[in-house]
Amino acid sequence: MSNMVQAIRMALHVAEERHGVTDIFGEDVGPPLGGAFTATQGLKTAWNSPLDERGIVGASIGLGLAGCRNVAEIQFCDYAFNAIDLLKLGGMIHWSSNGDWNCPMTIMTPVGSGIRGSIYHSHSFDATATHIPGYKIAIPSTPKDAYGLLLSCVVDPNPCFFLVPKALMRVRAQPGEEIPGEPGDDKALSKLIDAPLGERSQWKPQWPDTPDLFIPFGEARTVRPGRDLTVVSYGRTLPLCARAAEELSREEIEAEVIDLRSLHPYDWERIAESVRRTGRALFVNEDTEITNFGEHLLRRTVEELFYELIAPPRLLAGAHVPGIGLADSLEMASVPQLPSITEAIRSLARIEP
Amino acid sequence: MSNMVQAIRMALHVAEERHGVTDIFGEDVGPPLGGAFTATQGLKTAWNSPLDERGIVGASIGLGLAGCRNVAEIQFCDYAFNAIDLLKLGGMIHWSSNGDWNCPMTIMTPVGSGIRGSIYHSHSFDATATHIPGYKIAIPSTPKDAYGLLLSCVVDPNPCFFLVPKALMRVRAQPGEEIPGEPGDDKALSKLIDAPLGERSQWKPQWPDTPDLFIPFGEARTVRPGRDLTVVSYGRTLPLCARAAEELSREEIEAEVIDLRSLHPYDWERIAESVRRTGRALFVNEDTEITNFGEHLLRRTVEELFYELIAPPRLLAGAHVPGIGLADSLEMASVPQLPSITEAIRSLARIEP
Amino acid sequence: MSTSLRPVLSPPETELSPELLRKLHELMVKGRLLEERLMQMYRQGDGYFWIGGPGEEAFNVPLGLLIEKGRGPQYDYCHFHYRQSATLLAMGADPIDSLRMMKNTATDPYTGGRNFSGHYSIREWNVVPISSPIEVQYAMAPGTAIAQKRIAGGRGITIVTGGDAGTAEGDFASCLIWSSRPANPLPVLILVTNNKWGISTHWQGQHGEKRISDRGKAFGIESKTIDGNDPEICYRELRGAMEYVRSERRPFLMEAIVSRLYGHSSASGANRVNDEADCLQGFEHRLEERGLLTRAQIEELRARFAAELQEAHRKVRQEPMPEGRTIFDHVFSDRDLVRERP
Amino acid sequence: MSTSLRPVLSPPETELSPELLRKLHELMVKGRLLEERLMQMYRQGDGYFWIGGPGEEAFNVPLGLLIEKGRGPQYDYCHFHYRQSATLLAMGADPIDSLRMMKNTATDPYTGGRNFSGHYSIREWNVVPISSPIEVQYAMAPGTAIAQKRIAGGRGITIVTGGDAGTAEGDFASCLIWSSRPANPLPVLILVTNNKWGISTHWQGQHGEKRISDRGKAFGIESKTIDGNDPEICYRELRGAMEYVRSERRPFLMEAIVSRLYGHSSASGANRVNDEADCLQGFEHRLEERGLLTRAQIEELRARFAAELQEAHRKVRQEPMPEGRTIFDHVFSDRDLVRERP
Ligand SMILES: Cc1ncc(C[n+]2csc(CCOP(=O)(O)OP(=O)(O)O)c2C)c(N)n1
Ligand SMILES: Cc1ncc(C[n+]2csc(CCOP(=O)(O)OP(=O)(O)O)c2C)c(N)n1
Ligand SMILES: [Mg+2]
Ligand SMILES: [Mg+2]
Repeated sequence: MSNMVQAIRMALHVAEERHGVTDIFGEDVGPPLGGAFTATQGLKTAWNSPLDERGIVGASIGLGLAGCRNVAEIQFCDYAFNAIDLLKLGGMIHWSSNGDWNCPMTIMTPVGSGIRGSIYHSHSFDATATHIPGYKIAIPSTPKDAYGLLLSCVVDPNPCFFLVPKALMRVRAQPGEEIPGEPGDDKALSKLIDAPLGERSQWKPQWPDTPDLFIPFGEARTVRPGRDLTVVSYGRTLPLCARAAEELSREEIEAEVIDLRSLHPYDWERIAESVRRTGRALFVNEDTEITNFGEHLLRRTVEELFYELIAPPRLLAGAHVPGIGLADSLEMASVPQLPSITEAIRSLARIEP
Repeated sequence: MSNMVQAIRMALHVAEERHGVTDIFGEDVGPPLGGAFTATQGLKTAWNSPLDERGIVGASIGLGLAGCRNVAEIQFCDYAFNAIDLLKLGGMIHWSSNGDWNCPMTIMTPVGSGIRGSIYHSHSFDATATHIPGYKIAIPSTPKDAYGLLLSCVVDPNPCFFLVPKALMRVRAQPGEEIPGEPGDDKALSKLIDAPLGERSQWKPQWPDTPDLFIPFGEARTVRPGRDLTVVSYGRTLPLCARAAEELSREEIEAEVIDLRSLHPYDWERIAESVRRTGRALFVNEDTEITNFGEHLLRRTVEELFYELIAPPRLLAGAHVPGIGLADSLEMASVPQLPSITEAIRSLARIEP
Repeated sequence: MSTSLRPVLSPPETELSPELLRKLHELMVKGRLLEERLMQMYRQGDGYFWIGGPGEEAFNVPLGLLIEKGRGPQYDYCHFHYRQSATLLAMGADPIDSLRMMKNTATDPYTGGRNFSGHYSIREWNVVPISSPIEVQYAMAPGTAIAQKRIAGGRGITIVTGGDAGTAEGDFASCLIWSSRPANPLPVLILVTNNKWGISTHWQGQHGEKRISDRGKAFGIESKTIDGNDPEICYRELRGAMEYVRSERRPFLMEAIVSRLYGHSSASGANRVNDEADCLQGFEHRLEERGLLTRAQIEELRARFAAELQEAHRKVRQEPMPEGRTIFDHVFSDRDLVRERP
Repeated sequence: MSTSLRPVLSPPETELSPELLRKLHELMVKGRLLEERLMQMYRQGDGYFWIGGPGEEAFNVPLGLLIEKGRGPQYDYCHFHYRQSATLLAMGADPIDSLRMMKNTATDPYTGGRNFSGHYSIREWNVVPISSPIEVQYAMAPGTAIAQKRIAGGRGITIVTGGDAGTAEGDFASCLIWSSRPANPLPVLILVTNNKWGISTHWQGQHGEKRISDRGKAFGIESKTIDGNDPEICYRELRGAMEYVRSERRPFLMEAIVSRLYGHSSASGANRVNDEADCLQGFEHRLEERGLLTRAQIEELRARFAAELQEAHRKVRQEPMPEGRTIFDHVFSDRDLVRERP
């Protein structure tokens, strides 16, 4: 069964074979490396760009304007912050031309903590991305979702952000969550599509025959049903929320866990339906906590569901500090971890109205 | 009595004369123009930079590292988005060096709508600025506040954002709100410190003797007391909130209006005290509404004051669209205006618990 | 036209035909009068902001005539800046549409009243939306050129324009770098109109380089500085450079020295300056001397265009303005996710 | 040393003294062994990530010896990148502190365990915090140089370093532009260590320029490419260029061709490569040939340093790690506004 990086690679293969993707590019995206995380190994349209994020985003827009579906990688989202203006520009091409032009492009970038990436290589991008109008934004937490969301990005006529939680890149799919057509055996899959170490100039991947699978934007996934409170998360923190909920069911706290998957559009119906039932809402992400996308979700919850809330909704997010420090203790203290998530769910569930 | 641009100019004069500011720079900041909005006319340390915002922010950080207090202008905040990474870097110098280095610098930039600035020249910057750790952030709504907040920025040992609402630049101080030492007569002041039109290479300003006045960060100003609800705003929308409150007092709605003035740190005490009294809170700003700083304020209100709220707190902000269109009708529909603010206050006040 | 594999740096000195010269002149006049009308609209309150290219017609008109216009990578992509109404006219745009953009009417075909004067956008002709941030077009241009490069036998090229001061932005360097990559040199015609000013800031104190075109040399990019006030030179040089880019599929950097006749924009008053050469006056003198046009013919031309523009202005005044609720239109090109609330 | 107003492009060919050559060698050995120890720490789990400069010692050591170190604009400002532990050693840094940074202990004097190996920061010596984003140091360097330029009679200069691939970022161009403004040319020594790689991407397909140093020419910046594998050349050339920048108060661009002996970083395995020249081996051969050092002396030196580093490693292993709650320290330099909640 694939991990997320392999799922992305298979999706990109399908994208260039069947959906007209002409360029998959960025720093170290092409041979020999095939991406800092190997997500672009063996792809026929992958190439190495200059070390210039502004050039990468600019070229991605230009390709989109020329009608070329393309996937541009920013090696780490930490390095996208010199190109926010260009990203904004990409998001306004359709609107500023009053509907005349459009710009298909997918900006793919690894996000978040979890690999001891230190001050850089640990940034989140969800607050920034959701504040830029004109983008559809996907962030998977399983290999299959990565596969299906990335295919939805590449065929979309609009600019898309495809955010990849670094911490989940090597995590394998759960049984029942495989991509149709992929070999069940990890080793077998690896043999087919992972480039060998060292010399690999003659290597060619053998792609399993995986189908088109489009996970629509704006459709969340309820990872775990529950009656007591609603936990909305995505990316690295999502599996932690699920585990916390699992553990707390021993304390007779039944938390419903929703994986948002798509941050714009997002599945408000599902959140609202759940919060109406539970009366309690916890939003969890790891971006810094001031002007955070979870605050948007919380605001909307309050504006629309105020009278159905039986406890104050809460946000659990990253500390508002300039970076994530390298030492383990520093990273742990900076962004939500299993204990802090568990405690947040527990305390919210126990508030007496 | 000065308008905001003049107040800024006087503050910068005091800053270079008495507080060691060595460089006031940016595009068209020096002679002959003295700034796109004339805010830097006649200043002895003002100079024109290349047309390069990354260079401007970089030089500002470099000067700060060398211990030179400096004010770097980004001509419009719309053009700061290619330098978010450098701004973030400035905000982490003290932290990443574990307290060894510090970096005094003030990034001054005009923000917001109100001059028919079209897609660019209308951007807000409060959501972006508040999401960057390590900065103190000021945004005045009166000339005197501009004067006192800017002086606080320049003497601060940390990086500061000084955001100038374009729509308020030409608005004159209210009586009682003058800067000590400035001539009461507008014409007299203009003669002293406004550069003449046309040839001006020989012109020298005559600065009135204005004092040090430091408005502390984190100290909001209650513009209007009220018992029925709390309106928290800043920048262009603040005077509109005050006017709306004025008008609504005829309908026996007494809104308390708080001018935040400083977005980081911000005056939580004052907000909390007020909301505890009124039980209703409206946050108004004109940045786009998804992942907006007002959502942070609202979230904190809900987390800390939930049981004291008698109606759902609300945010009134800009529409989540890619830009502000040029036509009057488009600008009006994009960001809060007097009618929409009035209506928001009225409807919030009238909600029956 | 040369099809040799060697760079055509000095295009053949063939005289331009009288018809072409008259056409250049006519379009230059039209371009100038259009800008004058737009400035007048600003002064009369029919628009909030004017910016444009009076003084650049000698460069902009030949450019427009030489562009292979059409939709898609077989044709030229245009990444323009905000001083090119004359290029658009030369390409065949209807001047009334520029008035509509100036007055931000709902009928503005370029932006629907959303963007400033001079900010054209025409998908049918590969004119990508002009946007206000200086120099971003230089970052995007390599993208359309990559698409063009891979068309076998294609002759479409990417054309990018901008001012002198803007070359200080890193995006100008990015354009040079991306266009000259040995792995994939790109068919980009990189143009800079050097009017010696960025708003109020003079070239002098800011530019260590003697010629902006020198910056191409380190990258092995064919580079040249030309007199942008002479339409004959501009036509020949642009034709040569374009032919090089079309056939060699490699970049060319051209700097044209031009004039800024009405200052930066309406923000600086849009007043006529006296100390800069006027390309139109100079060209008219020459045409008169050569007996290609008489003063009377010139005056007649002017009067006709002026009347047409006046009439167009009258017409545009009656046209509807956009409605506020339309701000939610066209955020996405498939469904209006914003209006539906996500 | 020359104080003429003419650029000192070819510094006097005086032989470096035997003492200096031995010192260069000693520091190069020390630098190499330090990097080897850091890689070993990584392999043993005493650190999450290694990046450094084995292969660049011939350039980095002379640089460190020539820097005028101190605090404030009278001294040199150092805007370094992440391959310069040998420069820091040559400046006088204690190697154990590099081990502390590698292991992110609370005792790491540079970042308190917050940043990666190789990311030095020393205010006492004007070493500004090294940060991971490529090339931003080139945008900041002009700022410190502006401060230095205005000190009457000052000889402090700004030194900025970075790699070859990174010059594709606009910030490199910004540095050239800001340093060569006619209104205020700046005393910046702009250095590029060209190891022909950016991670896995080879120079070849990406760089249209033959020499990176050619990019300075358009701006009238004195520019040169040198063999960065020869410490004698590096010492002389750096001394000459520095003297030029110190006395002329103008920029100098120098590119040094260097080797990358252990790949990009621990992320690419940090394995020794065989196809690149090793500056240390080459230098040792020469010193032996000239009779300045014997193999035995070299071995003794190595053994001594290796033992010292092993001992330091043992010591660092016992040192405390930072506590989680310290993340809130030093957000602001006056009050801790974040912890107090704003
Ligand atoms: C990124 C950016 N920064 C600043 C501005 C404000 N601005 C508009 S035009 C201009 C000067 C442009 O000068 P130049 O590039 O020489 O072009 P010109 O207007 O002279 O044709 C400036 C600074 C902008 N539009 N975009
Ligand atoms: C802005 C930015 N983009 C991408 C990266 C990821 N990255 C780290 S090192 C590197 C290659 C740098 O190559 P070069 O500039 O030649 O320096 P070298 O490592 O070879 O010394 C890249 C792409 C980064 N650190 N910063
Ligand atoms: Mg110009
Ligand atoms: Mg390199």
